[in-house]
Formats: sequence, structure tokens, C-alpha cells
Amino acid sequence: MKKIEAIIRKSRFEDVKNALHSAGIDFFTYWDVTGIGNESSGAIYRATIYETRFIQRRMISFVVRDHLADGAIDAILKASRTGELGDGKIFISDMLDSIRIRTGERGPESLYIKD
Amino acid sequence: MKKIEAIIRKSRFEDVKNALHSAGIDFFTYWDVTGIGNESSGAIYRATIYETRFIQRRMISFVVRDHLADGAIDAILKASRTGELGDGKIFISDMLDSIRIRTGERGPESLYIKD
Amino acid sequence: MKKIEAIIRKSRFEDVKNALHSAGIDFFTYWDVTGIGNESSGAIYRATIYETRFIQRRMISFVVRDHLADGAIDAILKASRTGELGDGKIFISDMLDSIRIRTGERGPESLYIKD
Amino acid sequence: METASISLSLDTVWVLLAAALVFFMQAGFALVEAGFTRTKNTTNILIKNLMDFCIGTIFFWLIGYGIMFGAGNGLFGTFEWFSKVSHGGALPNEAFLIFQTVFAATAATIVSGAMAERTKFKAYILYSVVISAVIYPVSGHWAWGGGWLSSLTTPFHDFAGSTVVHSVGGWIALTGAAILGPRLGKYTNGKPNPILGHSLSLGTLGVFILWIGWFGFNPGSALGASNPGLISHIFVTTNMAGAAGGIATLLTTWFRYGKPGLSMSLNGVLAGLVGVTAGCDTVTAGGALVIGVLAGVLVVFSVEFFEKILKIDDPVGAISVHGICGAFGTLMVGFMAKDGGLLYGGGAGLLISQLIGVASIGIWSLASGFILFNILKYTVGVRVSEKEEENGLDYYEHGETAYNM
Amino acid sequence: METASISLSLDTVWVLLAAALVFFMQAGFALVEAGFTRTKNTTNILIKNLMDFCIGTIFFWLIGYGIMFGAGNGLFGTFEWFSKVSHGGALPNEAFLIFQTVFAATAATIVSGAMAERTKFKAYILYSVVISAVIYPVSGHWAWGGGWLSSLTTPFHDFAGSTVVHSVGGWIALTGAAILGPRLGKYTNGKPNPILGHSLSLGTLGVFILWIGWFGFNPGSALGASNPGLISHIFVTTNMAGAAGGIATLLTTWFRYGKPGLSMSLNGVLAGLVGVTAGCDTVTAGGALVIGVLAGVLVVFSVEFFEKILKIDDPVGAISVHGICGAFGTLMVGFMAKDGGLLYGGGAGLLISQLIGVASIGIWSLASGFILFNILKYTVGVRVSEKEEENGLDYYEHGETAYNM
Amino acid sequence: METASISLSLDTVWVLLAAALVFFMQAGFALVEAGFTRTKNTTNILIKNLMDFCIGTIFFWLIGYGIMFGAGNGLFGTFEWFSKVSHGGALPNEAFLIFQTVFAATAATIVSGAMAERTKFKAYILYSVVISAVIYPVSGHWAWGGGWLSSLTTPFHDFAGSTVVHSVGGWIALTGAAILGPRLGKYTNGKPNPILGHSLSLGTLGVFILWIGWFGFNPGSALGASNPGLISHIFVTTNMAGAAGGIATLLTTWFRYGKPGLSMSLNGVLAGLVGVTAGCDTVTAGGALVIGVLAGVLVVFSVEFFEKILKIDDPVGAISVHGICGAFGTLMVGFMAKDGGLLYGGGAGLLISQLIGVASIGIWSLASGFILFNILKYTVGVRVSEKEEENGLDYYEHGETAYNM
Ligand SMILES: Nc1ncnc2c1ncn2[C@@H]1O[C@H](COP(=O)(O)OP(=O)(O)O)[C@@H](O)[C@H]1O
Ligand SMILES: Nc1ncnc2c1ncn2[C@@H]1O[C@H](COP(=O)(O)OP(=O)(O)O)[C@@H](O)[C@H]1O
Ligand SMILES: Nc1ncnc2c1ncn2[C@@H]1O[C@H](COP(=O)(O)OP(=O)(O)O)[C@@H](O)[C@H]1O
Repeated sequence: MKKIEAIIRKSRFEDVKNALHSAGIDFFTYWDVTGIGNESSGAIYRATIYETRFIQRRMISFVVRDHLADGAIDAILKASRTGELGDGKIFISDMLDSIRIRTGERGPESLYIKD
Repeated sequence: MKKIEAIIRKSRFEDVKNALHSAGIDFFTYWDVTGIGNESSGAIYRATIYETRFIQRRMISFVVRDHLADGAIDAILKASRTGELGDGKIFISDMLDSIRIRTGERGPESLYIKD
Repeated sequence: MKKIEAIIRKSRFEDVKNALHSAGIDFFTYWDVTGIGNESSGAIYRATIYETRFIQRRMISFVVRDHLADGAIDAILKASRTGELGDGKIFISDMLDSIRIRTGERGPESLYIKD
Repeated sequence: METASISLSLDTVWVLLAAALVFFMQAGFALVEAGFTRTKNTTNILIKNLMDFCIGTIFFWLIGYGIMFGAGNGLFGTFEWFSKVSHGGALPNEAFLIFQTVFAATAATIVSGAMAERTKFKAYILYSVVISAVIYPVSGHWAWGGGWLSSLTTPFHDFAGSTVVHSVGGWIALTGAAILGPRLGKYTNGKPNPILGHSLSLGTLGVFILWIGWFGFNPGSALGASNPGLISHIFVTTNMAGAAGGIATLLTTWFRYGKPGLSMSLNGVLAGLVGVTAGCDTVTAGGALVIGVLAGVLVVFSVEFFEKILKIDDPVGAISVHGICGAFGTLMVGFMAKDGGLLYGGGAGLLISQLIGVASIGIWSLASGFILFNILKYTVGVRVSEKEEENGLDYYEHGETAYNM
Repeated sequence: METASISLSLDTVWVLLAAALVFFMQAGFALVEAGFTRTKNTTNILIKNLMDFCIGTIFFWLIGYGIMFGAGNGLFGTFEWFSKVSHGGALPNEAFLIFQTVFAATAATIVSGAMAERTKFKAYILYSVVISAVIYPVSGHWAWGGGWLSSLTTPFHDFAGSTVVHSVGGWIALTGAAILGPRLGKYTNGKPNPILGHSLSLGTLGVFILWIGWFGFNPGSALGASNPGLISHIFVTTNMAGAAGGIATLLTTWFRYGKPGLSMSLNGVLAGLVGVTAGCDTVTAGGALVIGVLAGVLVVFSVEFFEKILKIDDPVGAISVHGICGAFGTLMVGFMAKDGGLLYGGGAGLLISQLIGVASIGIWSLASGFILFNILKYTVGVRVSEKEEENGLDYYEHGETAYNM
Repeated sequence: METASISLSLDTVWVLLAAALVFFMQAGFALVEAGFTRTKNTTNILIKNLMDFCIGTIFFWLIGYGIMFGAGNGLFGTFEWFSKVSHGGALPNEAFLIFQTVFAATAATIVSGAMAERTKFKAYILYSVVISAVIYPVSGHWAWGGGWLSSLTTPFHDFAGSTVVHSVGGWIALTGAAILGPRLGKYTNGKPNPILGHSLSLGTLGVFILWIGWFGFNPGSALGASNPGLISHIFVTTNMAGAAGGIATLLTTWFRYGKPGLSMSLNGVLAGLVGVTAGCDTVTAGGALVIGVLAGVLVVFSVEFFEKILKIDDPVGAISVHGICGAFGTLMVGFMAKDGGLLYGGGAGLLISQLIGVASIGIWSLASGFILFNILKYTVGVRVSEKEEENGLDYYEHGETAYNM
């Protein structure tokens, strides 16, 4: 099982969601975060023009069975890239175990619905 | 050390908190997330009735010493299960190290108060 | 590659940000969380004085190349410590891979700008 | 003649603009109640506040007005549809009607706050119909419609409705909150837990709006501007009591809880305003100050009493602010009225009339509220299911969440 | 003489205070439109609402007022700078001017809601200039400035502006929204997706503010208080229709969508208020109730029609509330006017005049709106880029986000 | 006789309703100040705005009113408890009292914004007492209480208080903000950092509320309605200046910062309103437009000047809006007054009187503010600890957070 965390532009979220769906990932958890990186943007508040490196972003996080990981990553890459500074990052890490609370299923089978 | 991440129903949060407490876990960090999964719910906005798969959830995250992990997991499972679609997931992963900022303690002892 | 997650006091955020910058870390992602731990604080609402163990905190998360990890950790430790209960925690874990969406670069080079 | 018609126009203008200000109090109540409750129930509390006014408008016009102002007898006006009864005075009947309508709706909307976060929408709708059509008009008739309280040898004096409007709402709120029981998680083995309101910004704006509304509520009750000294005096006493109430509560919380609290001080301002409403015409500015201060202290202990002793869960403090301070303010008239007050050598006569009024109207509203909510309880049901309450009424009752940030 | 001057003072006071209340509607519109749209565009919608009033004030004064109230001919007033034309009546010209100014600004601000979340700020500024300087004054002249609609054998009757103000805004909103096209993501292969507004608290407060504003809008249009019965009656009919609209929409959504919805019921209140505006002086309280109920039902189907059939994206329902219900209410006068209404045996004369008025002003505003927005489209451009829309207008157009929690 | 009493009633109605509108400005200030600051200090700013009004009400009544309107001498009224002095005119004394009370509270509440997010609550409470009891009444006496400024050969003309109310508040705000020093993190080696306000929705609503409040503030200062032309004119000039200020600031920010900004434009509207307050009765509509435009431009540079040159941290721009634009508007009267203004051939007499008034009242308020805040600084202390400021005043000073979403 792999955990995939993607920090993307909020404006790309819809496309990423659909891309993941096509890649067979129709479950994930997301929340809004603030990112600091290479991108910076100009803004104004009252009499001050300023550059901020704090950018609103969305964190998408999900756990997939290993054989689905690469497809998911490609989907995110395609859907979230604009080519401009600030497209974000994808991080991949290892998961020891996963449990579906409803059924108590553990391991890979907790990650999909057997039919 | 294990990191346990549980994505649960907001309405189950109080019970989970208490269950964890009884399981000897009285420290954790949580934040609100939106989840996409098998559950979907009907909603209305103005003239549109719609089905949404975006469900408000709460992410609970904490790091425990290995021997406490199973107890913690059981506690969460018991307290957060309703048996209906959408009860959520628990993910377990490995932590290399943990530090208590206040004292600089590293490793397991950063995870409990020696007395 | 290591993932470093620090749960700190909101009031220490500015200092931590600067300290990380001096330690060569000028990219990270953060979001606000609620923490439960040893610290508790008194509060009042209408006619009720109460103790709450729910404390507003900020989660800082970033992935660094191994040789930068210790410096980053020291930076956070120095900048976020007040010595009082509730300074927070730092967790270190392993990352399998990282991708820069904009360029598709994988692995360590996705974590810095080659020039 | 000419001049008579002009002064009639002026009186009408005064009453209509006052009615507009009193109407605005609906927004104030909506904001206070929304601000003092949780986001998962915000849509629900807002729609209740909107609907009780809509319903009040229509049902008070349909039958309530007749019951309240129809000649009838000492206990009950006339059962006459469509407000087709004259109120006697020179003022155009419809000016009087709209002014009385917004008053009726004020009494109605007080209740939603105390019953917030757990009441079935359908039950609340039915409650709104009954209070505006019957409960409020009946006791209103006693005091303002030529009923028995107004024909006591020393007539019961409630100038703008500390009892007739606010206490009625407050007492019914009490029965409702008691019958509903506390919100889930409000008490853990008898100890009250704080359930934080979601926005003190909304709450504070709400109180400012209520305050300006009171400048219609009290001076408007003069039903005309022919006595400029009187309406000016009422402006001063009303404002004085609100200010005094706010400060008194602030200091009380400061001493008692160690810090000056906003959420209670907001109640304190309202406590002072409610308290002075009965006597705003007849107490001095200094008297208003005293009433405001006492109400501001009283409200704190009253809130504690209901929350900690009686364990009745009132998220916004409506019972204490409107019920208790309304009754208190009405009684204070017996002491502080320049003419007839005990402290001004007027003897106990007025005080006794005030007691009679407070008691009789109190009993009437408690009884009818008790009966009404029990009927609702055993028919449509008054409380949502545990699951609905946990997940929020907005989702289950309306399918609409208030915030989508 | 003396008395004449006092009654003039009183009329002036009435009109000025009414103007203040109507002004306040600007805040109501700002809150409703902000509440019904997303946080990434909140700064933009707020600044548009602020600026259309500022611009309206200045350009209506500069030339609009002359075009609307200058003697001129049946079609057009006079082209006279700085409002230097007399309106005829005894009322101080500036009292009349400020009252008409806030009306003009109301028509202007209706449009921003329907065009929200995708309109270029620069285009909106230019639109604001044109509507307050020309479009609104021209049709206003026809009905209220001594133009041809007021000189029909049976004059067109639009007491406070269901058509003259609200429909004009609504129809122009329709052209604007149609020319802009729907927001990104509003439709997926023809099926509308809900785009949730960010705060029903703001939206509800906005509606309460609009409601109190209407107590200036309608009774103030009597332009004086010399007829106390009339202004009292207008208070009652106005309030009745708003309340009835709210309840009717609530029930309609309840039956139709399974749950009672707040966001639509807020539109329902406004639908009722818009609907009764034309006939508030001449329909009975019962008539107002009927108009409110019908408008409250109509608005739901109208919103569905534009959203699902015509696929015109109107985030706040401005077209249905102001355009459709404004026209509807104006026609209802033909049926329900106590004097002259078809149902009161007045024959079809009035109804026909109402039809003529609704049609002619409808055509005028649709045509001028269509031309205006097309000119803007091919010059400064009316719609922001996809990227700007995705990331929010606040950031790209203003560099300022509304919320920084 | 009859007619005299009716016109007295009408004047009273006018003044009382104006007082209600001016009261409402308290809500406007609260919202603007809350919206322009951070959520961790929202409870604190709200409670300050609530309390300065409560305190102002009581202490202005206790002694302030006597100091301001007591006969006394040119410098000081009489030290008379409980407002027991007559103001001379026919208007009921209490109508005059309530109107003056809300004015005093306006001056008081201006200061909290400039001192926001770092001032000790206790210090603010004490400040509120002193300004309403002494500082404001003294200079108020000079200009409005029969003091020396009103008895200059060409009397100082400040019709509704650009200087007497707004500048006094603005200058005291200046001393307060200067003595406090900037908020933590406001400057990094001399360069100002933006500290974003948390809600422009609240800020914008606040400005709309202030704007409607101004329709009481300025026309109400006629203290009667016997001159309908005058109050109508004041409505027009007031509205014109506000609108012009908003547009002027919008354009200024657009040219200067590249984008049209909302937060500054909100200040711009207020700048225009403050600017025209002194001369709203005596400048033409065109004159009001000019004053508004100039104030709208001036406020931008003033904000920059204090923030970037003087490095005085004023989170809401109160010093520039009320202090600078108040003084500016007062001076403009010297040029633009139809009767007596330099540009109308009235010579320099009036201008000089205006200069004297602006200077003397400026010195008085700066001096007393400077002394007051220094006394507070070395007694109770004016600034919270670093730790409290970092974690937010809400938690440490009140134990209550404003938002619990
Ligand atoms: N090493 C990292 N750890 C955590 N988050 C990161 C890291 N690097 C980038 N991010 C996140 O990705 C976002 C985009 O990265 P940025 O450097 O701005 O653009 P790019 O990746 O295109 O160079 C940042 O705002 C930040 O939220
Ligand atoms: N593989 C996953 N990775 C991350 N989050 C998940 C994953 N699967 C489910 N979730 C989270 O758990 C929530 C509940 O899962 P869901 O599939 O709806 O119900 P169930 O687990 O009972 O089948 C989802 O809303 C989502 O937030
Ligand atoms: N084991 C843990 N897992 C996750 N979060 C933790 C853990 N321990 C502490 N925290 C977070 O760190 C914060 C501070 O910890 P706390 O125990 O209060 O103080 P200290 O670490 O100084 O003893 C807590 O509020 C919580 O958010």
C-alpha cells in the first residue's frame, strides 16, 4: 500500500478529481493548506503593495494498492500541471496497514469494494 | 513508533476522543477534511437537488509507541463505527523519530510523561 | 528523503518560518490544526468557566533531502521552544519518492532548484 | 381641523417608522441566535427567524389582532377575521395594525433561541402559528386591549411590553427548552459543558440592531409624537438602561469569572433594554440607570441558575433576558414610577398591580406554552433524532449548509 | 400658510427618511449577492455593489435626473446638467432628487448579482454609468416623468416601481447574464451543477435589510405623509406580500424538493416584495397576500426555468425576482386594483395599460441591455479570462481577498 | 400656538430619528474595525466598541453634557451633574441630550480602531470615560456650546462636526497609536508589512451602516425640520461627498497600486463623508463633489504617510479618515461656503476662523490625548504583553474567541 500526497493548485482540483476517477481512484481525502515555495504572487492591502510567498493550495491524500500507484500519479501529474512555478508536489510513502472502519477489513481489501 | 491516521465522521468525534482516552491515548492532533469515497448524500441548493460525494470528515492523527497501537486502533474502531457507508478509514504507518519540542526528548520517551 | 512534520504554537510560526529559511528550507506546507495533549488552558463562555485541552496549533509539513533534515529540525526546535507545556512535537518519517509536478522531476532533485 | 390632520399625519409617521425599526429587530434576533449557536445549525436558526415573522404577520392579521383589540370582554377580545376591528384611537387602523404586528412577531421570535439546535422545524412552524394567533393576543388583550389588567383600580402599567411582549416570549421559551431537554453533550453527569457559539461578530451586530430597534419599540409605543417631551424622555431612559445593563454585566463577569466577557455583556445590554421597557415612560433617567444596572447583574445569575441549577439548556439566554428581566423590569415600575411608585411615595397600589400583571401573564404563558409543546411533542414531535442533532439540523432538515467557505 | 409649511416639512421628513431606508437596500443587495457567491469573488462583488451606488449617485445627478424628470416630450425628458429641472411638486427639489437617486441606484445594483463571479470590473463600471445616466431615466420618464405611459387614457400604474425599477434591473441582468454565459463548471453536458453560496448568514441579513428598505421604498413613494391612511395601508400591503412570498416559497420548495430551503425562501420574500411594489397603494391587504403567494410560487419555477431550460446562469436569482416578479406584480394591478382592477369590475382598461407598460419598458431595457453589453463585449470585454475565473476575481482584479481567517 | 406645538413635535421626531441613525454608526464602526483586524482580536475590538458607547452614554450624561452646554465661560461650560442644564432652544432638553450623546460616543469610538490589536482593555475603558466626560465636551463647548470659537467675529463653522467630532477622535487616535507603537510584526527594519483584516464583508457592511448613519448625523444637526430645503440639501451634499470619495479613492488606488482596492475605497467613502460634514449645509452639491473627490485622494496619501513615513500603525485608517479629512473638510468650508467662502468672494475671514478652529481643537485633542495615554501608560499600562499580543487579546483579556467554526 502506498500513500500519495499531492499539493496542488486549488484551481486544478476539479480536473485532478476527474483524472483520478478515470484512473480508478474514487476515494480520497483533501483539505486546504497554505504553501510556501518558489512561487510568489503580488497583492495589495490598503496602501501596501506586497509580494507574498504564501499561496493557497489544496492537499490531496489517499492510500492505494501498489499496482494503482503509478496510474494515480500520472493522472495527477497530467491534470495538475500548468508548467508555471507553483504547480506543486507529489509525495509517495509507504503504508503499513489500512482498515475500513465500517467492516473492520484490514489490508488491501479495505481499499476497494469486493463484489 | 507508529503513526495512526483516522478519518472519521465528525459526529463520532467525541466518542472517539473518549475511547482513545480510555486506551491511554490522551494526545492527538486533528483537523477537518473533506472526504470522497463510497458514501454519497443528497442535498439541495436553490432549485437544484443534487447528490454529493464530498462529505465533511475529521482527520485524527497521532503517533504512539508500538505496544499502544493496537489498543488505540480498537478504540477508534469501536467508537467510530456506525455500520453505514462512510464510517471512514484508519491508516497505520511507521515513524522514524519523534521529538518533544519543550524538552528536546527524542524517541519513545517524547511520547509520554515519565514520572 | 525525509518528511518532517512539526506541530507548533501558532504564535511561534513567524520565527519558525525564518529559522527554516536560514536553515535552507524555503518551501513547506502548513495548515491549522487543533491539538490535544498535556497543555490545557482556562477559558470562559457565557456563565461557564472551563478548562480546555483543545489548543489551536499549526502543522508544518515538508520533505527534505536527508542531509538537510537535522539542520531543519534544530531550526524548528530553537524557534518554537518556549519551555512551557504545549510547545508541540516534531515527527520524522521516511519518504519513498517526491515529484515536482511542474517539471516531472522525481527524487531528490525535485526538492531543490538546480542552477 | 387642518392642524388636526397634520398632527395625525405626524403621529402616523412616527408609528410607522417605529414599526420599521421594530421590524428590524427580527434581523437582530436572527443574528444573535445564529451567532450564539453552531454552524451545523445556522441555516435552521435563520430560517426559523425568517419564518416566525412571516407566519406572525399573517396569523396575527388573520385572527390575533381581533382577539387582542376587539372589544370583547375582560379576558378575550373578539373572534373577528382579518383585523376588522377598530382600535379606537384616531391613528389609522392599519398603522396601529402594523405596529402591533411587529410586536407580536417579537414575542414569537424570542423562543427560537432558547430552543435552538434541537427543535423540529415542523414543530416550530406550528408553534409560531399558535403564539401569534392566540397566546400572545390573549394576554395582550388583558393589558393593552382593554382587558381586565387595564381596568384594575390602579391599572397594570407595562408601557412597551416588558411583560406583555418579552416575558411572554421568555416564559414560553422556558417551557419549550424544558420540554425539549438539553442539547446532546450539554451536560456530562450534571456538569454543564460550554457549547460555543460560532460567531460573536454576528452576535454583536445583532445586539446593535436590537438596540436601534428598541428606539422604535419604546418611543413608538407612545403611538404618536404629540408629546415631544415624552418620546424624548423615552429615548433617554431606553438608551440609559441598555448602556447600564452592558456595563453592569461586564463588571459582574469580570469579578465573577475573572475576565470581562463579551457574550454575557451582550445579554446584559438586552437585559437592561428589556428591563426598562415597562417603565421607560415613567421612570427618571436615573431610575433607568438603576433598572439597567440591576437587570445587568440579575441576568448573569439568572443564566447561571437555569444552566447550573435547573439544568435547562438555553443557548442564547432568552429565558433570562426576556422572561426574568422582563418580569423584573415590570415590578420595578411599582417602585420607581415617578407617579405611583413606592419609592416616590405612591404606596403599594401600583406595585401590587404590577405583581398581579406579572403573575397572571406569567401563568398564562407558562401554562399555554406547556400545553402547546406537549401537544406538539406527542403529535409531530418537538425534537429531532440523535443522529440529526449530531450531524446538524441544516443537513437533515433543509439539505442546505449555511457556510461553504 | 403656517400649516402649509409644517405639512411641507413633514412631507420632506417622510421622503428623506424613506430615502435613507432605500439607500440601506444597497447594503442588503451587497450582502445577498456576496452570500450567494463564493469567497474567491467576495471582494469583487462587494466593490461592485459599493461602486454602482457611488457612480449612480453622480451620473444620475449629472444627467439622468434631467432625462427622467425634464418636461421634454413623451419619450424623453430634457438633456439638462446637474439635475437643474424642477419636478413640479411642492417638495424641495433636492428631497425629490435624493429619493429618485436611491431608486436609480437600486435598479443599477440588481444587475451585479446575475453577472456575479465572471464579469470584468471595468465593464461593470461602464455599465453602471450607462444605466444610471440613460437607460433607467428614459423608461423612468415614460412612467414617472410625465412621459407617454403616464398619459395613456388609463395611465399605466406602477406606484413604487415593480416595473420601472425592478424589472428594468432584472431585464438588463438577463441580457448581461446571457451574453456572459454561465460560470465555469456551472453545467456539465447541459446539467446544472450547484455552485454553493458561501454564507447564508450574510444572505439572510441582506434580505432583512432589503425588507426594511422596502418600508422606505413603497410608502416613501407617496412622496408625502399628508395621507396617513395611504402610507399606513402601504406598510401593511408591503409587509403582507413579503411574508406571504416567503411562506409560499418555503412550501413550494418543501413539496418540490422534499425539504424547506432557506436560499430559495429568501428569494421568495423578495419576490413578494417586488410583486406588490406596483400596486401596494391600490390592492387590499388580502390582495397583497395573494400577490405575495403567487410571486413566491412563481419565483421558484422561474429560477428553474432560467437555470434548467434556458441555461442562463444567475447566481442570486435576480432575473426571476426582479424581472419576472416585477412584471408579474405590475400585471396583477390590472386585476387586483381596488379601483379599475378587472376583478373589481374595472374592466380590462387598466390591465391593458399595465400590459403596455410592462411590454414597452421590457423591450426598452432588454434592447438597451443587449446593445450595451455587446458593445462592452467587443471593446473592453465583459468576461474575465478562464484563469482569472478559476483563481477568483478578488485576486486578479483587486489583489485583495475578502477573508483572511 | 397649536401649530407651534406641532412643529415642535416634528422637530423632535426629526432629531430623535436622527439620533437613532447616529447610534447605528456604533455598529458600523464595530464592523469596520473588526473586519480590518485579525480574528484573534475580534472579541476584543467588538467589546471595546460596545463598551465605549455604554460608557459614553453614562459619563456624557453625568458630567460631559454640562461641561459642553452649560453657560459657563468661553472655555468651559458648567460643572453640573446629570445634564441638568438647558440647551436654550425649544427642543425638549432630552431630545437634545440623546442627540449629543450619540455624537460624543462617535468621537470616542473612532479611537479604538487606530489602537486595535494591542491595547489593554482596562486602559481603553478608562480612556472612554475621560473622552466622553471631559475631552470631547470641552472642545465641543468652544464650538457648539457657546464657547469662544462660536463668538469669533466670523464664527467658526462646523455644522455637524468634521472637527468637533471626527478630528477630535482622529487626533486622539493619533496620540494613542503613536504612544502604543506598531503591532508586533508590522515593520521589518522599517518596511511596513501588510497585516490583513479578517473580513471585508464585515468591513463593507460597516461602511454602508456608517453611511446611513450619516443621514442622521448631518441632516439631524439642523436640530429640526422647519427648514425642509436645508435638510434636503444636506442629504444631497452628504450623499454626494460619500459617493465622490469612494470613486476618487478607487481611481487613486487603481492608478497608484495597479488595481482598484476595496479596503481603501471603503476608507474613501468615509473620507468624503467626514470631509463634507462641516460644510454640508453651506456648500453646493458640486462643492460637495469637489470636497469628496479631494478627501478621497487625500486619504490615500495620508494613510501612506502615517504608515510609511511616520510609521504609526493605524490598522483601520482612523487617523487619516477622521483626523486629516476632518480637518481638511473644515478648512474647505473657508473656500467653498456659498456665503462667506473665499471662492465665493467672501474674503479670507471665514477661512481664518476655520483655521483657528481646526488648530485650536487640534492642539487641545492632541495635547489631552498625549497626556491621557501617557498617564495610562505609566499607571495601568496601555499595551498588552508580547505574549498576549502574539496569542491574541481575545484569549488573554476575555477568555473568549469570536469564531468557533
Ligand atoms: N519540499 C516540500 N515539502 C512540502 N511541501 C512542498 C515542498 N516543496 C513544495 N511544496 C509545496 O508545493 C507548492 C508549490 O511548490 P513551488 O516550489 O512553489 O513550485 P514548484 O514546485 O513548481 O517549484 C508550495 O507552495 C508548497 O506548498
Ligand atoms: N483510500 C483512501 N485514502 C484516503 N482516504 C480514504 C480512502 N478511502 C476512504 N477514505 C476516506 O474515508 C471516508 C469514508 O470512506 P467511504 O468509502 O465513503 O466509506 P467506507 O469506508 O465505509 O466504504 C471517505 O470520505 C474518505 O475521506
Ligand atoms: N503523540 C502525538 N501525536 C500527535 N500529536 C501530538 C502528540 N503529542 C503531542 N501532540 C501535539 O502536540 C501538542 C503539544 O503537546 P503537549 O503534550 O500539549 O505539550 P508537550 O509536548 O510540551 O508536553 C498537542 O496539542 C498535540 O497537538
